[in-house]
Amino acid sequence: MSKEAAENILELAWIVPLICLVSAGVLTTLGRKLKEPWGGVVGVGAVGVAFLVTVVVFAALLSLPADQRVFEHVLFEWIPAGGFRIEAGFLVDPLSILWMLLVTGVGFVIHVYSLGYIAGDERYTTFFGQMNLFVASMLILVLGNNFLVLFVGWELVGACSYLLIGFWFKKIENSSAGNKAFFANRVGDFGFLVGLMLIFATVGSLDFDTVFGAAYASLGGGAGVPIALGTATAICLLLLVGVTGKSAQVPLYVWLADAMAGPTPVSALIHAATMVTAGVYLISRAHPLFALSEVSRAIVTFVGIGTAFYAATIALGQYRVKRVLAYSTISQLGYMIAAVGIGGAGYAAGVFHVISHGFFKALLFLGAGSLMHAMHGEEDMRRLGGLRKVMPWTAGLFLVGGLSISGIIPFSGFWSKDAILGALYESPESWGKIAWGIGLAAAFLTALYMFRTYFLTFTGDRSWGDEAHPHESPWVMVIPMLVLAVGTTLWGLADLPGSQWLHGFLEPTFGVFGGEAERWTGEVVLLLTAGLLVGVLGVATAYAVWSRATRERRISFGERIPAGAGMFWRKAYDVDAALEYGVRRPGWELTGVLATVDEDAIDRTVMGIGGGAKRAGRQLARLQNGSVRVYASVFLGGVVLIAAYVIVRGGAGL
Amino acid sequence: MTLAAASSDMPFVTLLVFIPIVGAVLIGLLVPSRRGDLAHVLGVGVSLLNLAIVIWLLVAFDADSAKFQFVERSSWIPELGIGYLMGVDGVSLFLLALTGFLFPLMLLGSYHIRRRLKHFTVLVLFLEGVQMGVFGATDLFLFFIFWELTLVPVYFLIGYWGGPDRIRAAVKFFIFTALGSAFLLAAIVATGFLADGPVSFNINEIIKTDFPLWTQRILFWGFTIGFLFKVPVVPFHSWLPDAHTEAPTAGSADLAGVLLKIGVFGLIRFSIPLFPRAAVEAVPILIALGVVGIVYAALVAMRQDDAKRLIAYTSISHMGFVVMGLFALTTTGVQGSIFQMLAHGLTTAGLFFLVGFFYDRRHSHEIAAFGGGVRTVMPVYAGVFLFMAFASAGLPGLTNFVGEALTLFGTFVGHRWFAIVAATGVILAGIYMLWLYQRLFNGELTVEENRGLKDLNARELAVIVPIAVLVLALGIYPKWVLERIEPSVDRIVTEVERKTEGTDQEYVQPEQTSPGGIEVETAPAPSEAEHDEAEDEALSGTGGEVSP
Amino acid sequence: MEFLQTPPDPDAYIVLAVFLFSIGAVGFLVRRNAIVMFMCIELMLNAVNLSLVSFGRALSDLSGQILVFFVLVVAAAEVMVGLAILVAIFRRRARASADDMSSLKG
Amino acid sequence: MSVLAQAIPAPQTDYTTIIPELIVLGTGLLIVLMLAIRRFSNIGWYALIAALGFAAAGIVAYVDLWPEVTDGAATYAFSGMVAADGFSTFVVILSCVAGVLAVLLANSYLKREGLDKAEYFALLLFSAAGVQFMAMANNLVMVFLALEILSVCLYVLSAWNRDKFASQEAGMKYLLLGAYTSAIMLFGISFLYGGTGTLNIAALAQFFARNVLENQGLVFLGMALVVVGLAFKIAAVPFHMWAPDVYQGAPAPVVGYMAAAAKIAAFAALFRILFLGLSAMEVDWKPLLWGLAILSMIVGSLLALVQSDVKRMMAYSSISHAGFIAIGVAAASAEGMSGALFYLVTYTFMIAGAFAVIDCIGRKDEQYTKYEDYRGLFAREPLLAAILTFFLFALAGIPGTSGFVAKFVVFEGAAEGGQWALIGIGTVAAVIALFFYLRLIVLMYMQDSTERPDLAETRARVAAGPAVVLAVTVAATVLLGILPQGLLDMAGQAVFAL
Repeated sequence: MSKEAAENILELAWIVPLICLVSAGVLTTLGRKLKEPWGGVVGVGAVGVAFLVTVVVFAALLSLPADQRVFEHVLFEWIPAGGFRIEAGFLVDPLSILWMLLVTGVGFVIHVYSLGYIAGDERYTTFFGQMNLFVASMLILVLGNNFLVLFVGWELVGACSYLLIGFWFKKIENSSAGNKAFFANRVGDFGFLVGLMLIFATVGSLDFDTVFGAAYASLGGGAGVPIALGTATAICLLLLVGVTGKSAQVPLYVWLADAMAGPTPVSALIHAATMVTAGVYLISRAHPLFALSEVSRAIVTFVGIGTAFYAATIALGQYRVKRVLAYSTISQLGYMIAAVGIGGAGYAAGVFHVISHGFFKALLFLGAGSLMHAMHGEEDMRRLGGLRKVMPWTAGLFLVGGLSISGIIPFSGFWSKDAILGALYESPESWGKIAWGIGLAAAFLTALYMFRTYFLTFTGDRSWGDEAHPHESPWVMVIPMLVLAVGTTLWGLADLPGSQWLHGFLEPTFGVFGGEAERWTGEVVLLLTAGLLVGVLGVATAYAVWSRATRERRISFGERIPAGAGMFWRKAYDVDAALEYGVRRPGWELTGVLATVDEDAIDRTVMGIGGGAKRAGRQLARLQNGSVRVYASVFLGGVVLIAAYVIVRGGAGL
Repeated sequence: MTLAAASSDMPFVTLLVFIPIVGAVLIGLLVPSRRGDLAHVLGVGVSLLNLAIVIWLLVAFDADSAKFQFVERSSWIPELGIGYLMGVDGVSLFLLALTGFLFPLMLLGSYHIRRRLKHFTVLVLFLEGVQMGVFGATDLFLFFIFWELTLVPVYFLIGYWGGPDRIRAAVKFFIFTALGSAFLLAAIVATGFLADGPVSFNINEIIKTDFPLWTQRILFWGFTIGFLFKVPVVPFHSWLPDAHTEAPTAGSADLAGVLLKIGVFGLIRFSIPLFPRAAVEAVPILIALGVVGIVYAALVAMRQDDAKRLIAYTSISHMGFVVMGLFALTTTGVQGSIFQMLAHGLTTAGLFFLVGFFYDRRHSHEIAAFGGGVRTVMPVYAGVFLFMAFASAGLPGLTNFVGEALTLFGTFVGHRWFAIVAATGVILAGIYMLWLYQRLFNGELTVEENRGLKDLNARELAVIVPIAVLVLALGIYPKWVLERIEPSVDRIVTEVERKTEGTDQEYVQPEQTSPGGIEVETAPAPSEAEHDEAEDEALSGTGGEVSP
Repeated sequence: MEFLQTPPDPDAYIVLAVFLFSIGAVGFLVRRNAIVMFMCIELMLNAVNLSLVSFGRALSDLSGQILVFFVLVVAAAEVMVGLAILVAIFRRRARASADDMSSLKG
Repeated sequence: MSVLAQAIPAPQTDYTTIIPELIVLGTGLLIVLMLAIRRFSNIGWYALIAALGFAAAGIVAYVDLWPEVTDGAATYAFSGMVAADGFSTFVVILSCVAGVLAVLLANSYLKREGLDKAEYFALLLFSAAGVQFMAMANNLVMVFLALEILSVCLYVLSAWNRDKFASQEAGMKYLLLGAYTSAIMLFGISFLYGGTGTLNIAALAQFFARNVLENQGLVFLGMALVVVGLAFKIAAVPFHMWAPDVYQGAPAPVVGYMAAAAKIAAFAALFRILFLGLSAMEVDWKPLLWGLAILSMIVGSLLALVQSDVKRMMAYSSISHAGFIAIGVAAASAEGMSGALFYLVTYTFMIAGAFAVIDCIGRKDEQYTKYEDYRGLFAREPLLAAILTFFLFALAGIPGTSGFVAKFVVFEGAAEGGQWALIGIGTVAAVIALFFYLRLIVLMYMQDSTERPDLAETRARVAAGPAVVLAVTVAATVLLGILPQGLLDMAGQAVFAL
C-alpha cells in the first residue's frame, strides 16, 4: 500500500487501546445488568477487533521501507507545567508492534478460553471488563512515546493485576495476595519513578527521542547534553528496580507465586504472557541508556540469569501445578532479562523468547486450567496422576508446551532459548561466558521440573479419589490451547540462525546496538546441539525418576530428601516467613509506636499548654480569698513595687 | 473572547462571597426552624447559584494573563489603610472553583441531619461565603477577617452536629486555629506598618517594599507559622484527626476539601511573595517539614482503626506533598502543589462522603463496623470507594497522580534526597489505602447488621458521581487547569528570583539542563517583568493610603 | 512677721506626713474592725492634708490649702456612706469585722 | 504685701463649656426634688426623665460643643479648672450613651427586684457627671473631686440591693479599697504639687518646658502614686483584687454601667495627666503602663479560665480588656490614644449588652449566674443564647465584630509606637481569652440541661428596656465591626485636636 495510506493507518494506532478502554468502561459500569453470555461476547469481541486492527497496522508498518518504520504521533499536550512538558502521544515501531501483536493476539485467545472458564460466575461481566482494562493499559504501556505515558500504563497494569488476582474476593487469601502483588509492584514503581525523576533532572524532558538523543550525544554522536556515566548507571539501576518489581526478578519476585490465587486465564494472560514481560520491553526500549554504562548491563544480566537458575530450583520442589508454572515463568523471565541485559544480538533474542514464551507458557497455564477445571480446583500433583487416558487432548497439548519450554527441537522454545544462550556466549563482554554456563544449568533444571510435572500429573497410576471424575474440557477451552500449540511450533521459524527475520525486522528500533545476524557457523551449530543435549538429558532423568510413579512412591519420593532441608526447599526457601519477620512485623511495630507517639506525645504537649494555663489560673485564684485586708495588702505590695521602681529610676533627691 | 471582555469588570468575588451570606441571613430570618427541609432545599439552591457564577468566572477568566483579574477596589477604612480589595488570579481561581463545586454537594450530602437543619444550612452557607472571601481577598486585613470567620461556623458544625466526643474536638480545633491566627494577626499588623509609604494593607503595595532581612525573617515566620497550623504540617496537626472523626459528613468534606487549602493559599499569596529572601532561606526547613509530614502521617494512618481518622491522616500526608512542592520554588513544583490541592480536595472530600454514606446507615465509621465483606452487599458502593481509593493512592490517569508527579519532579530538580524520601509516600499510600479497602470490603460478611444494607441511592450517587467524573477528567486532561495556573505561578517564582538578586539569598530557579538546541522556555523575558510594574501601579491605586 | 517671709524647709513636715500615712496604711491592713479601718483612712487623708499645707506654705501658694478643704469634705462624705452600708450589714450580721465580709471569693 | 492682702482674682466663669454636665446634674437634682415632693408609684417616669436628661446632654455636647472644639485648641474655663476640648467632649458624649443604656437596663431590674426607689437614677446621673468632669478636669483638684463623685455614687449603687448580702459586701469592699486608693492618689497629688508648685495640668506641661528639675524624685513618686490611683479605678493588675468580688456582688445593671464608666473616666484622666501634663516624663511613665498592660492581659485571662461564675468571669475579662486599652495609652502616641478611645466605645456597648443578657438569664434576684445554670441554654432560649454568643465572640475579638477592630486599632497604635512585645503578648492573651469564652459557649450549645429541671420552669422574660438595650448594643457592635470608619474619624479628631 502507498506511503500516505500506511501513514494514515498508522495514525489510527491509538484506536486499539481506545476500543478496549471503551469496552472496559461499558462492562464495569453495566456490571451485573449485562447477563451472562453478552458480557463475554462484548469483551472477547473488543479484544478481537483490537487484534485485527493491530494486524492491519502491522501490515501498514511492514509496507514502509525498513529504515522508515518508526511512526510517532502526538495526540494532545497532557501536562504543561513550567519546564515539565509532557505530551500524550504514541510511537509505533517494530518493538511496540510486536508487543501489541502479543498482547492482543494471546489476549484474544485467552479471552475465548475464559468464556468457558468463567461461565457461571456471578461477576462474569466485571471479569471481562477488568480483563479488557488490563489489555488497554498494557497497550498504553507499549504505545507510549515518552517515559511518563509508559509509567501510566506501567501502574495501571499493576492495578488491573491487583483487581484480577483478588477477583474471588470472598476468600481473604485472594485479596491479600492481590494486595501483596500491588505492594511489590509499588516498590518497583517507586524505583522507576525516582529513575524518571533523575532522567528529567539530567535531560530536562521525558520524551524518548530527547532522552535517547542525549544518550547518543554522550556516546559521541548527535547534539544534546551528554549524560555523565555515574548518572547513567544510576538511572539504569533505578529502572532495573522497576523491572524487578514488575517482571518478578529476584528481590521483588515474591508476589508472583501468590498471584496464582487469581483465575487461571488471569495467570495465563497477565502473569505469564504479557504484564510480566513489561520489564523486558522497558529495558529494550531504553537500550541507549543501558548502552552507556557497561556496569549496569552486567548487573542486569546477572540478576536475570541468577533468577533463572534460582527460580528453577524452587520450581523443582513445588507440588502444585500452577506454582510450578509460576516459578517457571520467573525463571524464563530471568532468561529474557539476561538477554536484553547483554545487549547486541541479545535484544532480538530476548524479544524472540518473549513471544515464544507467550505461546508456550500460556498454553501450559491453559492446560493447567482445564486440568483444574476438570478436577474441581485440585492441583496438588500428589493427588493427580494418570490423567493422560482421561484427558488426551489436554495431556497432548501440555506435552507440546513442555517440550517447547524444555528447548526440544523443533519447537520455538528451543530456538529462542538457544538464541539467548548464543547471544550470551558470543557477547564481547568477558562475563558473557559465565552467564552462558549458568543459563545452560538452568536449562537442564527447566527440562527436569517441566517433565516431573508432566509425568506426575499425566502418567503413572491414578491417585485421585473416586469422588472426582475428570473429563476432557469443552471445545471452547481446547481450541485456544490448540492455537497456542500451533503458535509455539511455528514461531521458531521467525528467527532461525540463517534467516534471522526477526532480527532484521527489529533493526530500525535497535539500530547500531542490535548486533549482526547469526549465520550457520560451526560454533553456532555446536551451541545449538549443546542446548538440545541439555534439554534431552533433563527429560530423560525426569522420565527415569517419575514416569512410573505409583501412589506410594509419588508421596514417598517427596519426603526422602532430609525433612528440614526438604521443607525449607519446598516452601520456596521460606521467603514468606522472611517477609513476615523482616518487613511486616517491624513495620507494624514502627507504625504502632508512631501512632502512640502521635496520640499522646504531640497531643499531650499541645493540650498541656492549655492545662498549664488552667493550673496557673487556679493558683492565682487561691489568692483571691475574699478578705478586704488581703486585697489591700496586695494593693500595697503593688505600690511598694512601683515606689521601688521610682527609686531605682528616679535616683536621689526625694 | 467577547464574554470575557463583557464581564471583565463583573465583581465576581463579591458576588461569590455575599450571595451565600445573604442567602444564609435570609433563610435564617425568614424560614421558621420547624421547616428545616425547606431551608435545606433553599440552601442547595443558593449554593447551586453560586456554582453557576463560579462556572461563569471560569469561562470568563483570561487564561494567559498572570495578573489579578476582576479586581474590585473601594476604600473601606482609610484611617487604618484598609481597603476592600478583591481579585482573582491563577492561584485562587481553581480554589474558588473547588469551593463552589463542593458546597452544593455538601448540602446535598447532609440530607440525614435531623437536629436543627435550618441552622445547619445557614452555617454551611455562611461558611461558603467566608471561604470564598479568603481566596478572593487581596487586602491583608480583609483576608484576616475572612480567615478568622471560617473558625466560627466550623466550630459549631463540629461542636453541635458532631459525633460523641465532639466538644473536645471542636474546642481543640478552635484553639489550634486561633493560636495560629494570633501569630498571623501580629504579623499582619507589623507588615502593614513596616511597609514603605503610608500605612497600607494592599498586597500590591506591600509587595514593592524590600524589607530588611531580619524584619523579613520575623514577619515571614509570623505568617508561616500561622498558616502551618491550618495546613496542617506535622507538629501542628493533632487537631485534624479529632476534628475529622467528630465532624458531620458535610463538616469533614469541607474541612478536607477547602479548609486545609486556606493555609497553603496563604503561603503562596502572602508568605512567599512578600518576603522572598526569608522564604528562600526557609526553603530547606519547610520542605523537610512537608516530607516528614508525608511519611509520618502515612505511617500513623496505617494504625488507625477508625476509617474517618485514617482518611484524615492521609490528607495530612497529601498536604505534605503540597508543602514540599510549594517550597521547591520551581514553576513545576508550585503548579503541582496547587493542582495537588485541587486533586486532594476532590478525592478526600469524595472519600469522606462515601464514609458518610455508610455512617448514615450504621451510625459508625469504625473499621470494625464494616467488618469486611461489605462488597457482597453493596457492590456499587464498593466499586466507587475503590475508584476513590485508587485516586487517593495516586494511580496514574487520575488527578492525584498528576499533582504528586509534578510536586515530585519539581522538587527533585532542586532537592534530590527530599524528593526521593517523599516518593516513598507513593508506596505507603498504596499500602494503607488497599489495606483499608481489604478490611472494609473484601472477605466474607462478618458483621450481621451489614447484611441488610441497601446500596447507594440516587441522591448519594448524585453527590459522588460528579466528583468521580472530575477526578477522572482532571487526570486525563489536566491541561485546561494547568495552563491557567502557570502564568501566575511563573510570575511569583520570577518575582522571587528578581527580588533576591544580589543578596546572599540569591535564588535562581534550578533549571533542568536543557538538552541540545531546544531552549526550554520557563521564565518570561525580563522585559515583560518591567511591563508588569506599570500594570501594578494601576492595580494598587486608592484603597490603601491613610490620610495623615 | 518675718517668719512669714522666709518659707521654712518643708522636709520635716513631709517626713511626719509620710510616717502618719504609713501608720494609716498599715493600720488598715492589720485591724479587723471596719470602723477602725475607716479611722485609718481618715488618718491617711489627714497626713495628706499636712503634706499639702506644708508644700503650700513652702511654695507660698494657696491652691494647696484649697485642696485640703475639698479633701476634708470628701473624707466626710466617704465615711458617711461607709457607715451607712456598715449599718445595713450590721443589721444582718451581728459582728462588723472585715473578715465575715468574705463570702465573695475564688 | 502679705499673702492675705493680695487681691483675689475673680474667676472667669464661662458656663457654656460645661453645659452638658449642668444638664446632667440638673436632671439628677430634679429627680431628687421630685422624690422629696411627691413619689410617683411607677419609677418608669423617673427613668424617662433620667434618660431624657442624658439624651439632652449628649445632643447638646454633640451639636453645640463638638464642632466648636474640634477645630481650635482647648478652651479653659473656671480659671483653668476645666478644659473643654475634642477629647473631653468625646468622653462626655460617650458617658451620656453609657448613661442612657444604664437607665434602660435598670428600669426593669428595679421593678423585678422590688427595689424601685428612683434615687438609683439620680445616682446614675451624678456618677455620669463625675465621669464628664474627670475628662474635662484640667486641675488635679478637679481630677480628685470628679473621681470621688463618681466613686461614691458607684459605692452606693453597688450596695443597692438591700436584701442581698453579696451586694452589701460588694459595696463595702469597693468603698474601703476605693477610699484607701484615693488617699494614696491624694498623697501623690500632694507630691506633684510639692515638686512642681502647681496643680494645673496645662501649667505642669509649661513647668517642665521651662526648667529642668533637680529634685525630680518627688515629682516622679507623685506621678507614680497618681497612676496607682487611676490603675485601681480601671482594675489593672495588681490593683484589680476588688473587681471580681464587686462585679459578682453588685446588681448586673450597675456592673454593666460601672465596668464602662469607671474605665472611661480613669483612662481619660490618665491620658490628660500623663500625655498632656507629664509628657516630658514619658520615658518614665511608659514602662509603668507597659507593666500594667501586660500584667492585666495575662493575669486577667488566666484567672478568667478557672471561673465558675459568669459575672466573675466577666470581671476578669474586663481586667484583661483594661490591659488591651492600656496598650493604646502605653503607646504614648495620638494613634494609640484614638485607638484606646475607640476601644472604650466598643467596650461600653459590648459590656452593656452582655450584662443585659446576663441579667435576663439571671431572673429574680440573680439566682442563675453560675456556669452550670447556662447548661443547654440554646435549647431553652435560642435568641438569648445567640445574642450572648455574639457578645462573647465580640469580646473575644472575632472579626466582623467591633471587638476585633478595637483590638486591631489598639495594636496599630502600639505598632506606630514600635512596641512589638505588647502586640505579641496581646495576641497570646487574646487566644487565652478565646478559650475561657469558649467554655461558656460549649455549655450553652453542646451540653443538655436534662439533670437541671429547675432551669426549664421559668422562661427568661426580656422586658422592654433590656430589649432596646440589646437591640442598640448588637447593632452598634455589628456596625462598628463592619464600618468603623466614622467612629475612627471622630476618635482621631478628638485626639489630634490637642
